[in-house]
Amino acid sequence: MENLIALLVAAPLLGAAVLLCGGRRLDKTGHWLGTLLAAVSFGIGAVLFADMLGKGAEDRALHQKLFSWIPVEGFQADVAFQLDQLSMTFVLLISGVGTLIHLYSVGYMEHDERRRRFFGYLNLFLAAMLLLVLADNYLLLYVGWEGVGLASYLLIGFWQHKPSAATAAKKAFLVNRVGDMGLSIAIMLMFTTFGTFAFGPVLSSVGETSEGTLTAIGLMLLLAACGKSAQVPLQSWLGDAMEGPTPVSALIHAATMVTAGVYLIVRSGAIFNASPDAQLVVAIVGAVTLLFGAIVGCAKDDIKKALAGSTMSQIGYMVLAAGLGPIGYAFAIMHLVTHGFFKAGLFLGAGSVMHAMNDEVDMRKYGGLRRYMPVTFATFGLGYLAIIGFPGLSGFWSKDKIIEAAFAKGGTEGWILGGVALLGAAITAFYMTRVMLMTFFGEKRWQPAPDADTAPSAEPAAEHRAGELPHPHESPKTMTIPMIVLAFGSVFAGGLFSLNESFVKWLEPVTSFEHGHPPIGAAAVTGATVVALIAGVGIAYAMYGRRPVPVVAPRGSVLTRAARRDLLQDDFNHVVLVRGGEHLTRSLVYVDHSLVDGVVNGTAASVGGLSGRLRKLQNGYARSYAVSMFGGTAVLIAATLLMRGV
Amino acid sequence: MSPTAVHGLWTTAADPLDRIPAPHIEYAQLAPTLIVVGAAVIGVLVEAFVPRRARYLTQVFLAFAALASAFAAVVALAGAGYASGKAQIAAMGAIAVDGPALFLQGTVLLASVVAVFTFAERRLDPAAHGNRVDSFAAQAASVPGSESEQAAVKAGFTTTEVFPLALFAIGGMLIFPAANDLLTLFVALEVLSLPLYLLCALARRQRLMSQEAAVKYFLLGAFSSAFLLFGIALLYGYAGSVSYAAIADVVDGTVARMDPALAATMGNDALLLIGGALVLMGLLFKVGAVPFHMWTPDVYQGAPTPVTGFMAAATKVAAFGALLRLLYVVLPGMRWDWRPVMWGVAILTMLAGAVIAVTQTDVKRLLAYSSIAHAGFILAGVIATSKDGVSSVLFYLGAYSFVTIGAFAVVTLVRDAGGEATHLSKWAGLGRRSPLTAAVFAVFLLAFAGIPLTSGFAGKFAVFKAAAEGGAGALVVVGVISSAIAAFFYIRVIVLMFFSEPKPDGPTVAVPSFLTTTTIAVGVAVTVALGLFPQYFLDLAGSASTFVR
Amino acid sequence: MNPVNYLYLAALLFTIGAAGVLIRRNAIVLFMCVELMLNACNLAFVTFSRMHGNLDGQIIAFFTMVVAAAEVVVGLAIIVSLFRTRHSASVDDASLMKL
Amino acid sequence: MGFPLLTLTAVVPAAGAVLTAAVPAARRTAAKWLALLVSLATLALAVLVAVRFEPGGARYQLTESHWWIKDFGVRYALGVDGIGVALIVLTALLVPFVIAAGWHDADPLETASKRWRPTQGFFALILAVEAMVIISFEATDVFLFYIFFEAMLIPMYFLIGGFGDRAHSGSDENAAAQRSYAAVKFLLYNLVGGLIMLAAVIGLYVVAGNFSLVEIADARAAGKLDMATNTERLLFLGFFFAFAVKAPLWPLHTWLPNAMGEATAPVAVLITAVVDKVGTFAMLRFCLGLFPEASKWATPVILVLALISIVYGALLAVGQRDIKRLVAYASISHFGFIVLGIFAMTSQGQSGATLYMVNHGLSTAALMLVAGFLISRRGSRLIADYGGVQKVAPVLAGTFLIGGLATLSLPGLAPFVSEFLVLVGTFARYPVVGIVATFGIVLAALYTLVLYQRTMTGPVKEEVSGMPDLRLRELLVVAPLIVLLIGLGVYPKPLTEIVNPAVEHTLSDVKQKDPAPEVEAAK
Repeated sequence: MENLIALLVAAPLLGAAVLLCGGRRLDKTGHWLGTLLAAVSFGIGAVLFADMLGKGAEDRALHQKLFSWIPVEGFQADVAFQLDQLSMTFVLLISGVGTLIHLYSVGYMEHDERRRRFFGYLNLFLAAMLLLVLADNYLLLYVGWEGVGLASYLLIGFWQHKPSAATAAKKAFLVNRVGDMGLSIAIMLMFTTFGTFAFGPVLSSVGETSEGTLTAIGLMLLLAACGKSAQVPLQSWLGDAMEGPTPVSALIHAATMVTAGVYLIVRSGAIFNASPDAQLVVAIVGAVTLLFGAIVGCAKDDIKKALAGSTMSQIGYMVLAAGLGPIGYAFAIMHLVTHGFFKAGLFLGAGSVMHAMNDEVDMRKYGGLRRYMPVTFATFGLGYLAIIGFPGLSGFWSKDKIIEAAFAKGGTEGWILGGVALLGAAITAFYMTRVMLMTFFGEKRWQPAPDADTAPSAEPAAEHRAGELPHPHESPKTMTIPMIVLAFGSVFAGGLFSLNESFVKWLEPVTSFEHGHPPIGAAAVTGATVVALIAGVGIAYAMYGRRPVPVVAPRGSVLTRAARRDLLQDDFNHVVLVRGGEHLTRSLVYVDHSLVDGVVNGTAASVGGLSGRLRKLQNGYARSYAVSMFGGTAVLIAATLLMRGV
Repeated sequence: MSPTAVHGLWTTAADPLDRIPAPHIEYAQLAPTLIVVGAAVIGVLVEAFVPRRARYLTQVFLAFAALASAFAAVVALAGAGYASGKAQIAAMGAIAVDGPALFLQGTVLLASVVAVFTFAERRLDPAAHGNRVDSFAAQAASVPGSESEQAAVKAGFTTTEVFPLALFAIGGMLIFPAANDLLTLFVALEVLSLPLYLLCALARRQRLMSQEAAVKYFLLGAFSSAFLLFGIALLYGYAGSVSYAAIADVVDGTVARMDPALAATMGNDALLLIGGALVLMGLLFKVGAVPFHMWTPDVYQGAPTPVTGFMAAATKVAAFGALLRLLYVVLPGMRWDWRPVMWGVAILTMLAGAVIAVTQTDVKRLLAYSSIAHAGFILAGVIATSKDGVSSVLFYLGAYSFVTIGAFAVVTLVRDAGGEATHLSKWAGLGRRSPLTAAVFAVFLLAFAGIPLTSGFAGKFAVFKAAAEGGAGALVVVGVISSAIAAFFYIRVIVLMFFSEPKPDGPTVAVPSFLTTTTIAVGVAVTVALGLFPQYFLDLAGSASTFVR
Repeated sequence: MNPVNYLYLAALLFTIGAAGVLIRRNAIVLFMCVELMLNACNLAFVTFSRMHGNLDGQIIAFFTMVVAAAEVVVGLAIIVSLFRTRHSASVDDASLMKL
Repeated sequence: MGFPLLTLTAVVPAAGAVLTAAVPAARRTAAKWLALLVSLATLALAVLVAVRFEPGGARYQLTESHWWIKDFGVRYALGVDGIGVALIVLTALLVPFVIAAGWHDADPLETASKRWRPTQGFFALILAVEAMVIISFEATDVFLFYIFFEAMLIPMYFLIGGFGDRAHSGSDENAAAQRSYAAVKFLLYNLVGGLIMLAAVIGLYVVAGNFSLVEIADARAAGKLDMATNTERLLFLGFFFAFAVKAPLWPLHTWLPNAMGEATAPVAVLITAVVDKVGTFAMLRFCLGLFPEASKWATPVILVLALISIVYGALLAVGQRDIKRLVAYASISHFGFIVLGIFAMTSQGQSGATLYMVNHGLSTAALMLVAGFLISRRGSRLIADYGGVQKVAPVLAGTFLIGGLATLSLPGLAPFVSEFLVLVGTFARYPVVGIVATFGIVLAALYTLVLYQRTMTGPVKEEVSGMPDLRLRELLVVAPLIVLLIGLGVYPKPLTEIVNPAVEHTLSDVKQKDPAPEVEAAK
């Protein structure tokens, strides 16, 4: 059985290789090949899952060692996989959602002449992501970690001819690199502390080292997680990442890659459990991001950016949960999965809308679309209900548990975290309702299509002539089917997982679990959540449902304006990092040229000058030569005599 | 033998005639010198009696034959063991026949052979009025630009006297390093200098500069030899003899028989020190050490290039030989007096030579300064005052002389309307025009620069190693620094030849006869051979590095 | 009379000669100064020879004269040819080559 | 003694150089093919060396030893350890690519005279460099090493100064001037370094009495040879200076950007991927091998210099406007990593450093050669003159990107392995240094991606609009390199197996043990 694990990664990897090296002859069939291999990966995953269910809870973990990777004295890095319940969950999510989005892209990218390459990149991403969750040691995980970074770089910048896309891609990679720094330092610390960085040995021998070391490792891991999962302070890249094609946003920047940070933290749970400080920091980062993302989400008029903000905020929930320790890990993963469903669904819906609206992304130019694209409306609506946590739908189950756990943390921090989570729920309800209303309700605010080049983020995938009003239509089957499937997931997954805590029990062997007891009782928390939900929806309806939405955004309050600019984080980066960096490099270039090099050239020049002066002595007059000889002799004699004298 | 007996020959002249003991001269051991000088005399006779047409060939053949047989004699002597075991002092103590002497004589002779080839080269200058000419004045006596000169040129005169003159000079050079008493030293010095003065004046082109060079060389040379002579006088006064051995004894204080008459002067070290310094100065002038070097650039530039090559190589060899013998045989007892002084001279020479050369614009002057820098390097070996020091210097001289002659031979090839185009700007892009010539010159330059796999490196390494072992580490460091500076201007020339675009009115490279070709070929061959496989020659130098006294 | 005085005289003459070389312009005069130096050396040789009571010095003096004569031959030849070309015997005029 | 395989490995290219140079002017193509074949033959021999080499065996294998210059105590002594083998193979491997990539770089202009044979010269010089580099990797005699360490400057100098980019922006005189400036700078820098080393070599002889690496090391180990502390330090500095110039290490690096900028891309690869490796290799073998104590004494300073090189090089790379100069500064940063790994004196660090030498060779070759192809198309080295290339030449862009990703040592590609080993090895003994060095990976990403973005992405510039994609010859040059980069990234084991024993020997020379982990984890 365990020999199948490698195939999970191999299948999409093969696809990537074939599609990228295959050349034009694959243009016709390439996308189907890619989709097929993704499906194969999912199939294998399903088989392994079935097999796993057949075993006892404790001996479900599978292990496969391929070969010894970097054998150096005292340093063993193997290419080896570990498939336990946690990895399994991810495998199914990644390959499942992945397959659906491949399918969706077949239709979505139909008109792009580089579709083959797009699918190659998607497969590459799947392979890297699966490697990430299947690795049995941190170094191999690091490989997958950077692999998904590469894939996301390639896909964000897929429309490279757009400077904005290229810049966004570069930004994403760089910010992630900062996170990767954290990961590599963490690995080095593990190596010097434990002499290895394989999950088993490291996590089992946590007890034998000082808490300080563990805190350091934990914080470095957190840094990595922040980079990958767009948590404050490394969140700035996610918004720009929406430059990529919408399926990419759905798969990578909503469902899977951005959740890798959560995986890392949960996977390293033992380390965090042993270091409360690090754990608290994790929770705080989660809480902060949760609000940050939500606020940003409220202000964006670009539908994808709004969803990106919400993604940020939802991952905030997961990180918060992961920061709560054993009482939260399971729920973090559970929310991760449900979020995978409904957020992917929402993004696909958004893509479908843009597809219909000449790639318009500004929600202020939508409106009243529910009649024109019923399927999209239905699936999007279900996703919406799920994310705001409408009782009974997936989001409700997972989010509510997280809020409970937050309160259950106990003490003032428990109250604060819980309160924040609750507030977040309200804001979520608000901005998602806003999106919903602006897109599907109200009157039409459609605008004639701009021509592809001038539009800031026009996706030239779809063909449309400039200057004409959009004529919305339902998307083709290849696009709607995945949306429907995901919609099912976003409706039922949560409930299914929560049936007598099946999901928690499933994960328990890996993450360990203990029941949290909120000071005010679970029922009260749930009630509070529902109230917050209703409040959020109500305010949104009052603002966008009752009165018409202006086509041009009003100036808005200071907070709004700041939120539109991602709360000024980019401006800060620009001033401090970019400008500062430019100045630094420019001055260094100067130093190198005039100082370091100047010394060298200066020496040469001075020798030349000395030479020029000395050569004047050679003035061509025989008698002056005689003088020098005479003087020389005198000195010679004097010196000799002196020597004897001394 | 005892100091006074050396010149017993003359002191007993007062006795009745029938009892004059004939001086005992070992003709066999002096054969090399005798052959060359004899050939020189014959050469003069040739000038007198052989018709003008036949002179050139006769002279060339004579010179070549003489040098070749002289070299053969040297080899024979060395083979007979005079270089090592049977080393002795010949000609009533006047001349030493030992390793260094024979090695240097051999080097001088070989260098002279190839140098004489360049003397005899007749294909470089365009044939004037149908008769080929060499690089020497048609008629030295005629005023430049005068009718008489034109007439001489028209008549196709050539100064074949250069060959006997060269032979005389070579004779002097053979004696110079072998001289075992100060008088012989002085005479040898003059014998080698006077012909050179004349040779300098005999350039066919740019005769003004040639004559100027001769005048400068002559006046300064005479000036220095006067100092040398005075030094000899003082040493004689100090020791009561001019024989090296005798002086050495007195210096060491191991004098065989204390002559009451000498007691007064022998105590007087001032005589010794001043005299020593003066003699030293005379020799340093010949090797072109700072601050006695200033004649070098001008003379090298003005003299006919073949002569320059000859001087730069052979004279240096001979002079350093004499210097070595003086320092190792006569003055070892006062090492602690002269070593510091020589340190200063060596450092000055290395640095000044390298630094001043950096801004030179004339190839011949450039090479002149580089020869000064090299004199400095050799001095570093001289200072080592060890067997290794001697052998390293011998090796260096051997290697250096061939590189030099080769380099100057290449200079004779690069010509334009005004004769040799010695200004560096004219060498621009030579590598594009005639890659072979440029490549050969580059090899010589790299050897000068001491790049590994050339003889220059082996020599430099030997010398520095000896110096370092002799406790002169500082000298090595200075030497290394100045080699770095020196490298700069050698590289400059290479850049000029290969990396800069050729000028439209650039010089042409004359196609030489086999003579110059041979010279250059030998130069390259020796340079590479000594660079790759120096072992044999190092052994040779090593086995020849003990002085007899 | 103490022979050492002759040495002082010799040294004096030598210095005069050297000084002459350094300060005079005319090549011939320069040359004569050199000869003066040589002869100063001769005087020194002879004196020392007298002091030491061996004849070497005196014989060396003869050698020196011969050498000096040879020098004259060569030197005059060169100087004359220079004079004929430049119509001046000033060594300072002969300074084409410098630097 | 046996069959002189090592000698042959060096003699073949040397002979090839002579033959190539002898090819008559008209038969230019023949010369090219001859050179290529010779380089391939050399590669075969190098592989044979690698095969015959037994990782478990003696420290130096396939040894040869004959007296060369007895008076100087100099032997013609050859022998390879794992590090040598790795680098010899790298050299022999890269040269064919260099030759193939430079196929047309030295075709003479119409204006040139008939006797001027640049093509023959170009390829002959490349082979000469190869021969000398290989010898210096094989030499176990300090003097022998020094000879070729110095001598290789000359052909290198002619390669830099004699052959520049055909279509260089700016006038020809200007280009020629800059080129010869770069060449002279290269030569003088290295010559000064070499001469200072010469002084040290002589000093070593005075102290040790011979030049045999093995004998000296044994004598030291047996305590027969004790250098005064100061002597050892002075000698060490003399050696290290030369190697630091060659490597190059900050602040002795300024010759590299000029040289790499002015030389043609293949020659630039030859400089940074092959010749410079001799410097780092020599640090490992001679500095540590001959002067262990002094090495340890100097370590703090050297580590700081290495750190400066890493950060400084990367920052300057970000600031460059010229593609080749950018790669040059990137290399300076990478050499910082190599030196760091060497002087961290842990087995991970030194194995990493050795791997780094190989991988950096491959990655720089890939990046620089593709850059060269790009430049040869547009005729400009300025980044600003490009844009949107990926649209018109996707394969070129793709290979360029892979080269770039290798340069920023993306996991899965070979450089990652070495870089991570160096970092871990450094961190194990000097945590702070390790952490600072880690910033290098962010900066690397910065300059690589900025370069890629500015040249390859964005709207297509009209100058590049007609640009042809990679030709077959060019693809054949790049593809194997990429395959190697991926292969060694996924499966570096063969390399590490050869290298590890050698590293252990070196560490035992300096008597250093790896710091043990804090807790012995339950395996």
